[in-house]
Amino acid sequence: APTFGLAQELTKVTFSLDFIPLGRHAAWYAALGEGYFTEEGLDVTIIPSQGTAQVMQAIASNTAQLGFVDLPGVVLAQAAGTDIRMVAVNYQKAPYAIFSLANGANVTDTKQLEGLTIGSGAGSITPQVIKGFMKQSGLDPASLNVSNVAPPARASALLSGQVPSIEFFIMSKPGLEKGAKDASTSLTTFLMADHGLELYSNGIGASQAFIEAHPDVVRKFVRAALRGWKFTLDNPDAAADHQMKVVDGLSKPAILAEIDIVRELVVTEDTKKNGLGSFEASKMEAGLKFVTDNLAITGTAPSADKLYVEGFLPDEPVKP
Amino acid sequence: MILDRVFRAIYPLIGLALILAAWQAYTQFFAVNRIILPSPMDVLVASNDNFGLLLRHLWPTLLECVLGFMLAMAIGVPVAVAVANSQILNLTLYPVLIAMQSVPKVAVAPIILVWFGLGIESKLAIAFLVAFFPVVVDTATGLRATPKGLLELAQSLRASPLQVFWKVQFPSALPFVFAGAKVAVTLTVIGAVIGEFVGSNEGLGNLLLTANSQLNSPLAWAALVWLSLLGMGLFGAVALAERIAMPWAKNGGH
Amino acid sequence: MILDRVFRAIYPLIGLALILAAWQAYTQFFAVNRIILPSPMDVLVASNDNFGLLLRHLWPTLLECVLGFMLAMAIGVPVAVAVANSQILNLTLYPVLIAMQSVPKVAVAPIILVWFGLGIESKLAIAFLVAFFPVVVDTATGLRATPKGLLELAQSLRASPLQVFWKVQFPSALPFVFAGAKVAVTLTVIGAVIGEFVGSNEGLGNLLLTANSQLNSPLAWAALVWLSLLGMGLFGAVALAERIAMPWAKNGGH
Amino acid sequence: MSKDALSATPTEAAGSNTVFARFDRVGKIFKLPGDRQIDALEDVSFTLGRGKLVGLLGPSGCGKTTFLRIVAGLETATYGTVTIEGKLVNGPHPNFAFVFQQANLMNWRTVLKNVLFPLEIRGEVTRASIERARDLLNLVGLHGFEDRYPSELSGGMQQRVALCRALVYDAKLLLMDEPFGALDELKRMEMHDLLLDIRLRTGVSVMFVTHSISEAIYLSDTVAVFSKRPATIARFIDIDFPYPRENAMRYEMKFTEYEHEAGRALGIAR
Amino acid sequence: MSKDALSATPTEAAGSNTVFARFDRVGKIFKLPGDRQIDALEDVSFTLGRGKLVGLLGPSGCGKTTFLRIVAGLETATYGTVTIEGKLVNGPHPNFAFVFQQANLMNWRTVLKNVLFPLEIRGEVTRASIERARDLLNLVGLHGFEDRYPSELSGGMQQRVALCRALVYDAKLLLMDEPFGALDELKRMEMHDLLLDIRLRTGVSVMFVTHSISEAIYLSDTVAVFSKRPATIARFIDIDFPYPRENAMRYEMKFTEYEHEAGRALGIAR
Ligand SMILES: Nc1ncnc2c1ncn2[C@@H]1O[C@H](COP(=O)(O)OP(=O)(O)OP(=O)(O)O)[C@@H](O)[C@H]1O
Ligand SMILES: Nc1ncnc2c1ncn2[C@@H]1O[C@H](COP(=O)(O)OP(=O)(O)OP(=O)(O)O)[C@@H](O)[C@H]1O
Ligand SMILES: [Mg+2]
Ligand SMILES: [Mg+2]
Repeated sequence: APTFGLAQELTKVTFSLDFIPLGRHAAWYAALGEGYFTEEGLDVTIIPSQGTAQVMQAIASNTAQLGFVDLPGVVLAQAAGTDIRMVAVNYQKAPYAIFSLANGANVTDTKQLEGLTIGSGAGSITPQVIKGFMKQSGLDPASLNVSNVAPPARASALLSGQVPSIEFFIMSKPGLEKGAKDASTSLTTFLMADHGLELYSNGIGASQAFIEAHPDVVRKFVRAALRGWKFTLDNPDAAADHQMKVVDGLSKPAILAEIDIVRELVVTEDTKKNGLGSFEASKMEAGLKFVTDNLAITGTAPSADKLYVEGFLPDEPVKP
Repeated sequence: MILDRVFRAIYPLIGLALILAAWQAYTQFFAVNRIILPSPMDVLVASNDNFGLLLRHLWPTLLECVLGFMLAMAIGVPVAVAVANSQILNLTLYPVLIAMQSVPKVAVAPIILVWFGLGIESKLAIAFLVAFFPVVVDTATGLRATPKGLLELAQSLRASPLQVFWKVQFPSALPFVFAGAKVAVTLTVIGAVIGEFVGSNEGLGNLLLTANSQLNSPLAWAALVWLSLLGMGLFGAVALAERIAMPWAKNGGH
Repeated sequence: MILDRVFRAIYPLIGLALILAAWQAYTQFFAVNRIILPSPMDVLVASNDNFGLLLRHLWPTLLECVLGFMLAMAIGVPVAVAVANSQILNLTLYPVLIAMQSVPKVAVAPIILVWFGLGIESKLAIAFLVAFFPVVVDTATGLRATPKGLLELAQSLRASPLQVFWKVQFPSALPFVFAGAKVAVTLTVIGAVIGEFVGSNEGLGNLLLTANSQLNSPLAWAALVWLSLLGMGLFGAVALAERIAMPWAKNGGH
Repeated sequence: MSKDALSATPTEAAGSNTVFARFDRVGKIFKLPGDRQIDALEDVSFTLGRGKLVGLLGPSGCGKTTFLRIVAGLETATYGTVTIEGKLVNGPHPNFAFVFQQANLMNWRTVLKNVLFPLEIRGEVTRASIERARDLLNLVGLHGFEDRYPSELSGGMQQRVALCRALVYDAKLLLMDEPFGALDELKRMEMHDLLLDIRLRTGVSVMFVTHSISEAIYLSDTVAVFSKRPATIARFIDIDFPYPRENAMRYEMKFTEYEHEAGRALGIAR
Repeated sequence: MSKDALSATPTEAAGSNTVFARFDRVGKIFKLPGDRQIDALEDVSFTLGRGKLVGLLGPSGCGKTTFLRIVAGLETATYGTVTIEGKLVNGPHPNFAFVFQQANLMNWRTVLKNVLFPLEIRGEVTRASIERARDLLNLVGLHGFEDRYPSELSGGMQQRVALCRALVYDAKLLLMDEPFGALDELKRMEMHDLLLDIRLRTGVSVMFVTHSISEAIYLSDTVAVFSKRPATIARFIDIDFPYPRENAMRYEMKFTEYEHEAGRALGIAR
């Protein structure tokens, strides 16, 4: 039974997002705002970050005990000597998308990736994912020209014609669409997951040491978080309100648009069956193989069973 | 004197008006996409619509800037004294200082977060790191430029090193110190923003990042404009302090 | 004199050795995780293993720094002259300059990319923007500090404004100019890195980002160390230029 | 000794065949913060004949430097006018040289380069002019110091460099503010003869400030004695010795009489 | 006039009942770049009696300032020793005051604050000492300029401020480098009497450099004439006039004789 304990009885936990809080993160704030964490006896602080590397560093340094980590990141982090593992997978589909303009490169087909120039970040692993995806699809990855364009400059680079295509998480779609409309053209979105890329992306992760020391905390966190996700999918409007209460500078339409997109990544046949956050060992293994095949890894890649720990999902699956 | 004051207010406005006009003309004639560069009008509207929001986020950034600046002065000036008065410390410390200066702060942010946490301390640390070097270099240069005769006067009176510093070197170096302070204070704005990028929940830098990520350019540029205005305000405050601190330098100005 | 030269080489090494020792001790005693802060040993190994890579990426960054610095001096000094000699320009231009200075460069990257493209120009633009302000502020302060008597001497000889500048104001302002140049040259390193972050395919900043994204901290820190060394080298070059340019200032030094 | 007693004919006192410069009721008031002011000069009027040498004596702080600076166009008079060669002065005159009260050397230039500075500005650096600069340095006793920096010189040596800098080019008007103040008597006398020699050769008109009564008398056609601040001219003394002047003249009775006259004008009772 | 001719008894020349300072074969060589050097001082030896007043004369650039700076501990002698009150000098002496050849004022301090500077350093600013500073400024004729900045003063006024700064505290040794060089004769005489008065009241020992022979004679117990560079002492002249001295003394025959003697030592033929 949920206990509404006094503040001092709550266990303090810090959770690091993969980026600054945006609409895609509404679920975490919904869990917070609906009191799911408190019900579990947790006092959760959500902190922002600037991408995978920083989440891993936050967890490794115990600045955060839990984090929103992605599978490729976990592989790299373990190769770099940490013991960070996933306990739940939220983004069942990888959010990596390629955007182009309808009157420009207009990338709608995998084949078009050959010879394409793409604005991407030297600071992200996405270009390597795209190349792996091309290899998987029987294309020559070397033919992709990657230009390093920082995220804030990427939309401009596309709209001003500096580069014919850019990559972003799919959640950027609404904003880009608006920009394209201003430029009197329309946006073409190419989500690799829709064209055969099988790769788990973000989920809840923690260090093995923490998992071993506080298995109950992890379990409670996962349970509350998944309830937050369900709440958000069911009541996007209320979830957005929860987030806006805590995070400044977000517009409600933008949050709602992102929630709609995230839904595509989160609600799949698998999760409909096994519940939100669930994952399969075989897909983990496939993901590991994809990463080791395509991403430059320094150090030794871990074995697949080291990437995750089972048994932290709620006994009763939280189905969307 | 009154006319002088009017001019002091009018000319900067002319300068700003010129930027605005150029900006408006550019966005208009080249029909620049709003995501790339919104027009000043868009920005003004966004600034007006989000006035409360911007004001709320101005405060933490201002605080970071001011405290970071004070930290940079409080530590930079003594370091400059050490470096200016001892050739050994000069040679030994400078590489350390340059290393601190020329390392991109964004890249060392993680370790700063580990050390200082997500609170204001980490932002102060970064603002300090960014602003520190000009203070040291300019102040040290100024201290070394102290007229030899005045040093000898103090020496002949057997002034203590502290007296030499406070009563001779420092006042004599004031123009240099203020030059360093002016550069430093505008740099703290950048430092605070970098600090906010790296990890924070508030501040104009944070707002900028959020707006940017939502491709809400007008709001992002509104934040940028506010940051510029913050920089100008801080610079103006230092310039004012200079005029007050150096009444003998009549044609003070910036 | 020879001993002096030896000291000039030894003390900086002591300084560097001190950083390294502290760093090594910290990583060792606190058992810091490698992805947060690798030990100097790790970094040395990474630096050695990737020597060719680092060297290859050093070159474009060096070029960006040097050209950006030259640009900052070439434009900054004339602007300083304008600002120092005309109260009107001073009041009108400063807000523009401060706006340019206190805006985070990363945030205006989009428009810079639109204007200057993905080539070296955009990196130069950013390196220039970052380095420009200290040159202006310090040089202008120095020009204003020209002894009045010397200006009157030039005036009594009816020297042209250009002569007054080159033969009186500029040499007299040299200590200030060099102070500004020293700050500027280390800032160009940051500017170049920001430029490379914003858009590029090469350079130490680019390598740093790549290594970071792969959580290859030792390589990332190797790039950072190289950037620091680059900063030191550039600073040293400016300090050397100062010693050569100002033979009358015997106790030159940094 | 009141200025009224003199004001009848001051403009003719320094008379000469042709007028080089005319000073008409020149006055200067320095404004200070808070409505205070310093009256430095009041109604200074006289004429300087072409090629004449006028020595200015006066109490410290009375306004001599200020007057010289106004004549040079480095300072503007609060009222009154300065006319040089018929033209109103409102800025530096094309052909004059100024020796400042402080040596005012550029510490980044060597001694020779400091002396060459005016020639550089005027675009007159030639092998001959460099030779002339070296000669001048020799004449003032600075042989061997051509390549030293000012900070390596004694006070008097710096003053001599400043003197050379003013003499290195052909000015029509030489304004000198205590040019020999830091020199020993022997060197001073050498400088006197050097100056008179140059005047003789070039016909330059000279105004110089000094605190040495005998120096003023030895050198000048006319000695102008300033009153206390606000300075105005208390007395003109025409020195009736022929040029070239001889050192022996210093021991003549007439010389001593002039000394007494100037001394009395300065308020020194003997 | 050769230094050998003098070296027999120079240490006794400035004799006094008790010795205040002793200079023993003091020499200074300035090293220049490229193995060149300037020999500024050579074997300067004499003693300064307590409470005595020694005037130093010598050609410009000979090494007078250098000598004074060595005595002050601002410069180190290349060889030889300076002993003050029995202690070897190797740094500034606790109780002396130095008047520099340049006024050397702090442009960021007002006149009064400049004068108070030594008191601030010594922690002796009291209502009484401020009063004393004001009195001194009045005595040198700077009443009303207490709150002005140095840049608003004439050259001679600045020099007087520097003088006040040295006189404002009780030093045992007063070293002055051409302290009255920029003053008119009247003010100079007033300063002479001021100095002698202060000496009489405080018993301070004084060494001062001047280019005015009559000033040296009027003020000093002993006049030391330096030779050309490398400077050594060419002649000591004990001035056999009683204190307090009167202006009338300047017209006595004996005074003129001293003048001639000093002039001859300086190489001035009359
Ligand atoms: N810039 C200034 N501001 C205010 N007052 C000034 C300024 N320059 C000079 N004065 C005042 O004007 C008066 C005359 O000064 P000036 O320098 O002309 O004197 P001087 O006759 O040359 O004296 P000295 O023989 O001491 O050099 C002085 O009382 C001085 O304080
Ligand atoms: N820092 C220095 N470096 C090199 N030479 C110097 C230095 N200071 C003084 N000299 C030289 O030492 C000699 C003596 O200088 P000093 O200043 O003692 O002369 P002085 O007798 O005071 O002359 P003056 O009457 O002109 O002031 C000069 O030839 C000068 O060039
Ligand atoms: Mg004067
Ligand atoms: Mg001297």
